[in-house]
Amino acid sequence: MLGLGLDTPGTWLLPRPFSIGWRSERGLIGILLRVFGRGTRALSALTPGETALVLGPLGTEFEAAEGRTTECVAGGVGLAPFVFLAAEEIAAGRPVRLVYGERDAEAVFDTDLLRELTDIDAEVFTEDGSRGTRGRVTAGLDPAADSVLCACGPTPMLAALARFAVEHDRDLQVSVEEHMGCGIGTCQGCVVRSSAGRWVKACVEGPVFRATDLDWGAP
Amino acid sequence: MLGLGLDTPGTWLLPRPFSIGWRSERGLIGILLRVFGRGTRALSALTPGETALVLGPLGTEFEAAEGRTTECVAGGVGLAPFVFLAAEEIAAGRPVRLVYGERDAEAVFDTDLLRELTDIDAEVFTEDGSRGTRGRVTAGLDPAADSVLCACGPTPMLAALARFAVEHDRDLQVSVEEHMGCGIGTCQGCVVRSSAGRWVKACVEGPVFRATDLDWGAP
Amino acid sequence: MTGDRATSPVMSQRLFGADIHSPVFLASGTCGYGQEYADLIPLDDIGGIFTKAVSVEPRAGNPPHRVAETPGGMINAIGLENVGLDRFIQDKLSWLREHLTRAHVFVNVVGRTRDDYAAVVAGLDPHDGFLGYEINVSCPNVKGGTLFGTDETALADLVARLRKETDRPLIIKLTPNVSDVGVFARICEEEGADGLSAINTFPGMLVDTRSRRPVIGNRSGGVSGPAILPMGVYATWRARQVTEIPIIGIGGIRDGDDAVQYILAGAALVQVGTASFVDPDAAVTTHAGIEAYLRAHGVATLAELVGTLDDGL
Amino acid sequence: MTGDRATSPVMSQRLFGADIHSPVFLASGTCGYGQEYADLIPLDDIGGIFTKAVSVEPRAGNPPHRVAETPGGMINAIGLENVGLDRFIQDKLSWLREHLTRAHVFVNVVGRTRDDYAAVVAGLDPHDGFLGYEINVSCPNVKGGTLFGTDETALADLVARLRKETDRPLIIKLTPNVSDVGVFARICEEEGADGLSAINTFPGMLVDTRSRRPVIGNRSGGVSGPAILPMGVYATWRARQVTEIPIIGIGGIRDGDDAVQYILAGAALVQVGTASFVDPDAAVTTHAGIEAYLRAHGVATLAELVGTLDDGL
Ligand SMILES: Cc1cc2nc3c(=O)[nH]c(=O)nc-3n(C[C@H](O)[C@H](O)[C@H](O)COP(=O)(O)OP(=O)(O)OC[C@H]3O[C@@H](n4cnc5c(N)ncnc54)[C@H](O)[C@@H]3O)c2cc1C
Ligand SMILES: Cc1cc2nc3c(=O)[nH]c(=O)nc-3n(C[C@H](O)[C@H](O)[C@H](O)COP(=O)(O)OP(=O)(O)OC[C@H]3O[C@@H](n4cnc5c(N)ncnc54)[C@H](O)[C@@H]3O)c2cc1C
Ligand SMILES: Cc1cc2nc3c(=O)[nH]c(=O)nc-3n(C[C@H](O)[C@H](O)[C@H](O)COP(=O)(O)O)c2cc1C
Ligand SMILES: Cc1cc2nc3c(=O)[nH]c(=O)nc-3n(C[C@H](O)[C@H](O)[C@H](O)COP(=O)(O)O)c2cc1C
Ligand code: FES
Ligand code: FES
Repeated sequence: MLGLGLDTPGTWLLPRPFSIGWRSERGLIGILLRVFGRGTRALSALTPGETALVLGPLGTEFEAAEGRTTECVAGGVGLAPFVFLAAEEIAAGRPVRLVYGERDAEAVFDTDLLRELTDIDAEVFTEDGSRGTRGRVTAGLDPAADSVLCACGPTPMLAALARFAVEHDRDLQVSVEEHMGCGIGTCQGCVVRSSAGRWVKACVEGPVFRATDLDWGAP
Repeated sequence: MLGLGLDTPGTWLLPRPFSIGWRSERGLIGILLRVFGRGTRALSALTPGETALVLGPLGTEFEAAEGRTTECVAGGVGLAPFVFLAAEEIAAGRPVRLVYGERDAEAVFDTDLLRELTDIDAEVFTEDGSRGTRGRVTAGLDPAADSVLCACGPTPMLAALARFAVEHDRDLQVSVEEHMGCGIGTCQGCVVRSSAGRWVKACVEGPVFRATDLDWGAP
Repeated sequence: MTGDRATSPVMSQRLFGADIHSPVFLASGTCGYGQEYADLIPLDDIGGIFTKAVSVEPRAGNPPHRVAETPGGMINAIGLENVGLDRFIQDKLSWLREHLTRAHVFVNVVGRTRDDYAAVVAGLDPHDGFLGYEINVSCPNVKGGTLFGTDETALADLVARLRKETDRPLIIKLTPNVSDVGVFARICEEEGADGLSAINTFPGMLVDTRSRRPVIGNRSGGVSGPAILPMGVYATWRARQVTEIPIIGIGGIRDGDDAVQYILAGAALVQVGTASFVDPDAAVTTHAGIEAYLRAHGVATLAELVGTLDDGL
Repeated sequence: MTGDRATSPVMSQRLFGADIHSPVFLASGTCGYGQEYADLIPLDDIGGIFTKAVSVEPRAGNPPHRVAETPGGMINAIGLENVGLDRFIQDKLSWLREHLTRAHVFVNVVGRTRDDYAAVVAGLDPHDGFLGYEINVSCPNVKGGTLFGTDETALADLVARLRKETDRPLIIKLTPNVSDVGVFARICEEEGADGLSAINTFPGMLVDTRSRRPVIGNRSGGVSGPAILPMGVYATWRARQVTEIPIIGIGGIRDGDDAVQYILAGAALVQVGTASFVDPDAAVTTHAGIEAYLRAHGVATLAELVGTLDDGL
């Protein structure tokens, strides 16, 4: 969770959830922040030297499997956790694929920087074909591959992937989005529905779940 | 009135009243801002290039009299309007005195800058004597002088001056402080009590009043 | 009102027997009697104004401080200072009549007794220069001690009485200071009100911890501004569920998105209050924002957006 | 609690038959059952916690979104999701008993009927690990449909009934959703309550103008945070005017100055809720801020500051 704290004059902002984008050798962590609404706008207005309040790391993370390729499927700002994951896996000498979709070319994250941070090239898809391959990220996946599938992005994308995974009997981990209050499991604010019909907390039981553990509703 | 407007992400601030501190030849206006509470803190945090919302000029101003010295009596940030007034009067070749009091040396405004802006030297008083003359600004006034007295500062200082003016039959104009809503006379938020027992609006009927037009309460 | 006629959404609505060309009005008490804002914004480009409260007798109002900032809002205790009925008619109404062309005027009315309210309405009714009344029932009732707006019987009697005094649009301004605003909304409709304004302010207090005194001269005051936006949207939605007459949404509106929240929840019109203090253009911006929303979402007329919240009920 | 003994103000108060060493508690529903915050802040350095509501049966709660930001605050509709009485006793109470030394625990209780509330209190009463009850009356009463806290008779009956079930401190948490919180405060005192919590949240709604749906899964929810600070201070002051039992001030408290406003208005203790989401240290900071205030103003004991607002009455 990233916020402005209570001291900043003239501001009121509930912290927002963010993924760790990368970490440097000096022990700094980086955040990939896309301006979406008022919170991300306020956070993006911070200038060097100003302070943000960080609570974390929180919740579950993607799990790679020894000896298998990790296929990261990112939709939009869902790219953020995979920058970290890919960098860690590549550094550990394990194979990673990064399939990354956006609406159009303008939205695509700086791919040079991405390569610098992760050491791999992302396979870019745009809905309008203005950059990379035209179409949805699902088109970039081989149903028969023996990889670990990890996905982060808009819920409709995750739901489509969940159906894909069931159909092709593939392991899929998803990182879900939900509004958060506390970020530490006390407020019950961030629930999503499990396949068992229970509410599970995205902040501590997630954000990464096995896709089969969640209820994806009617298709 | 100076504020942050409605667009700034994460902020809510009613505009605060400020005096015009000075104006440059290029038509810029300057504000002397002392950080007091949350509003002035938020405004002081603006960085070059950011926008503030100005509504003004509003209300009444001090009136000098041809052929007489203007004696400006400033308490604390009450200095602000006199920087402007003194500069204008001096530029017009009219005599001005600037008597300026603060609690202690630390609070005193940069007197070099002050001279640069106004072309006169302020006579500084501090309550603890740590700078200039020890004591209150009233000590700096000659009861018999034939000058126009103009004062701006904390209400107790203004009240003391109002008694001084009555006692010595001196003309006194005071700039008063009151919480403001609209700044333009519609909300009735900023009233002070007139000597006639009416409420008068500090934003449009003031902030500068003849001291005898206001009710200074029991001494 | 500008731009391609073919693609411009229709912002005008036929309401209260009038063509109201913009849904955005200035809120009572935040725009005086219109004069001061007329110098700052083009009043005829918005729907109009709700005047500062008018009472039979002139009122002096409360001691300072009368306003102070609160987190996300402000508190005020002006004390309904106003020039009184006679001078309102002489000075203010005549100005409004002469200076406004398209903008509509609703006169906000207060009183200590039912007769007080009735006297203001009866006194104003023969005059020109305004469209209708907004009855401020967040006033202590001299008889009962409680507010008219929080006492079901007092409210019913008041509305019934005022209905007899006028054929003009009679809008009752609901106070949120009740357990269920729906109950009071229904009473107004049943007794013949033509519209509802939702909402007035919440009672609040600030303490100056240095002096250990209330910041506000009157001790407590009414809280307004963005802080109360969700309460106002809720009250509008609740009133919409149980009544049919037009609702005017009020509380914390700063821009088009805020206003559209009220409109979807059921408001045909909105009022902008406290936000004008922060930016005098707020009402104009709000009008433009609503128009931009209609265009972006391909909605041809504002009227068809009103109350279309998909609330699953 | 640190620093020079001679100059350190006394923050401890004797209240509800206990020594309460800090006036600052975590608010119900914002700190779960204490476990998660125990990892983040030294719970024993503050007064303690008010637990998430406990009902007889486990409750699943509402669909998402359950929380959203509002101007200066937030809205929540968790739906009183909780583990139910039995698991609370087994898992949560035992944890609290074992892990807290000085911090006190009040159990927040909800129900759909008077019997529900009574069953929770009766079920908990023989157990150790908590000091008293906070009764959340902002719940719809299955019988009457209204909230217990907005219906004078229902509230009186409920308090009288619970008073019979326990000798422990019985605190009633007032809802601000009434015309005069004083009336309800008096009822609680008359029926034997030991204390009052003021206030719970305000009903509010947010609309997602893109989807035209309520943002909150439950449509409406409760508004909390700094936005409601002046309303909470007002309610505390109002309750103080008409009752004698200790008041716990709640609503928008972020720091020492906010808390001192409540304390001057009449609160002996305070709760920090939403602010902990923005900064988990908020309660600890608030404690330090109150202590600094006492020191700066030469007040020897917190108790002598309570209710000393110079309101001219
Ligand atoms: C686990 C997780 C990791 C994330 N990682 C990143 C990241 O690394 N980089 C990045 O740019 N963004 C990330 N996001 C999304 C980011 O948190 C949202 O963009 C942000 O919450 C939207 O806030 P806003 O204030 O800009 O939008 P607003 O619309 O102003 O938000 C209003 C309200 O909605 C809530 N809200 C709105 N959208 C979301 C959302 N998508 N998720 C949760 N709450 C929301 C806010 O908390 C707030 O209560 C992540 C989200 C989650 C859940
Ligand atoms: C006519 C006039 C001219 C001024 N000129 C200057 C100037 O040139 N430079 C300068 O630094 N300061 C000036 N001030 C004072 C400045 O407006 C206050 O310092 C400021 O309002 C305090 O705001 P704050 O947010 O820092 O304090 P806060 O304590 O956060 O303010 C809280 C509330 O109190 C009100 N408030 C508090 N103190 C004052 C006050 N003194 N006057 C009015 N409202 C107040 C605010 O509007 C707000 O509602 C002037 C004041 C007035 C009335
Ligand atoms: C300074 C001030 C004065 C007000 N005076 C009145 C009034 O005379 N009559 C009335 O019905 N409402 C009055 N109100 C309430 C507003 O009309 C409006 O209902 C409330 O402020 C909420 O809207 P807002 O959040 O946009 O300000 C006043 C509000 C403010 C801030
Ligand atoms: C997420 C959340 C959950 C809450 N749950 C409860 C609850 O279970 N019982 C209760 O009495 N109050 C509950 N409240 C209300 C708080 O205890 C408190 O009264 C309110 O939030 C105002 O305080 P604040 O502004 O400091 O948050 C809840 C508040 C929030 C924000
Ligand atoms: S955000 Fe509070 S429980 Fe998840
Ligand atoms: S500030 Fe509104 S009338 Fe003066």
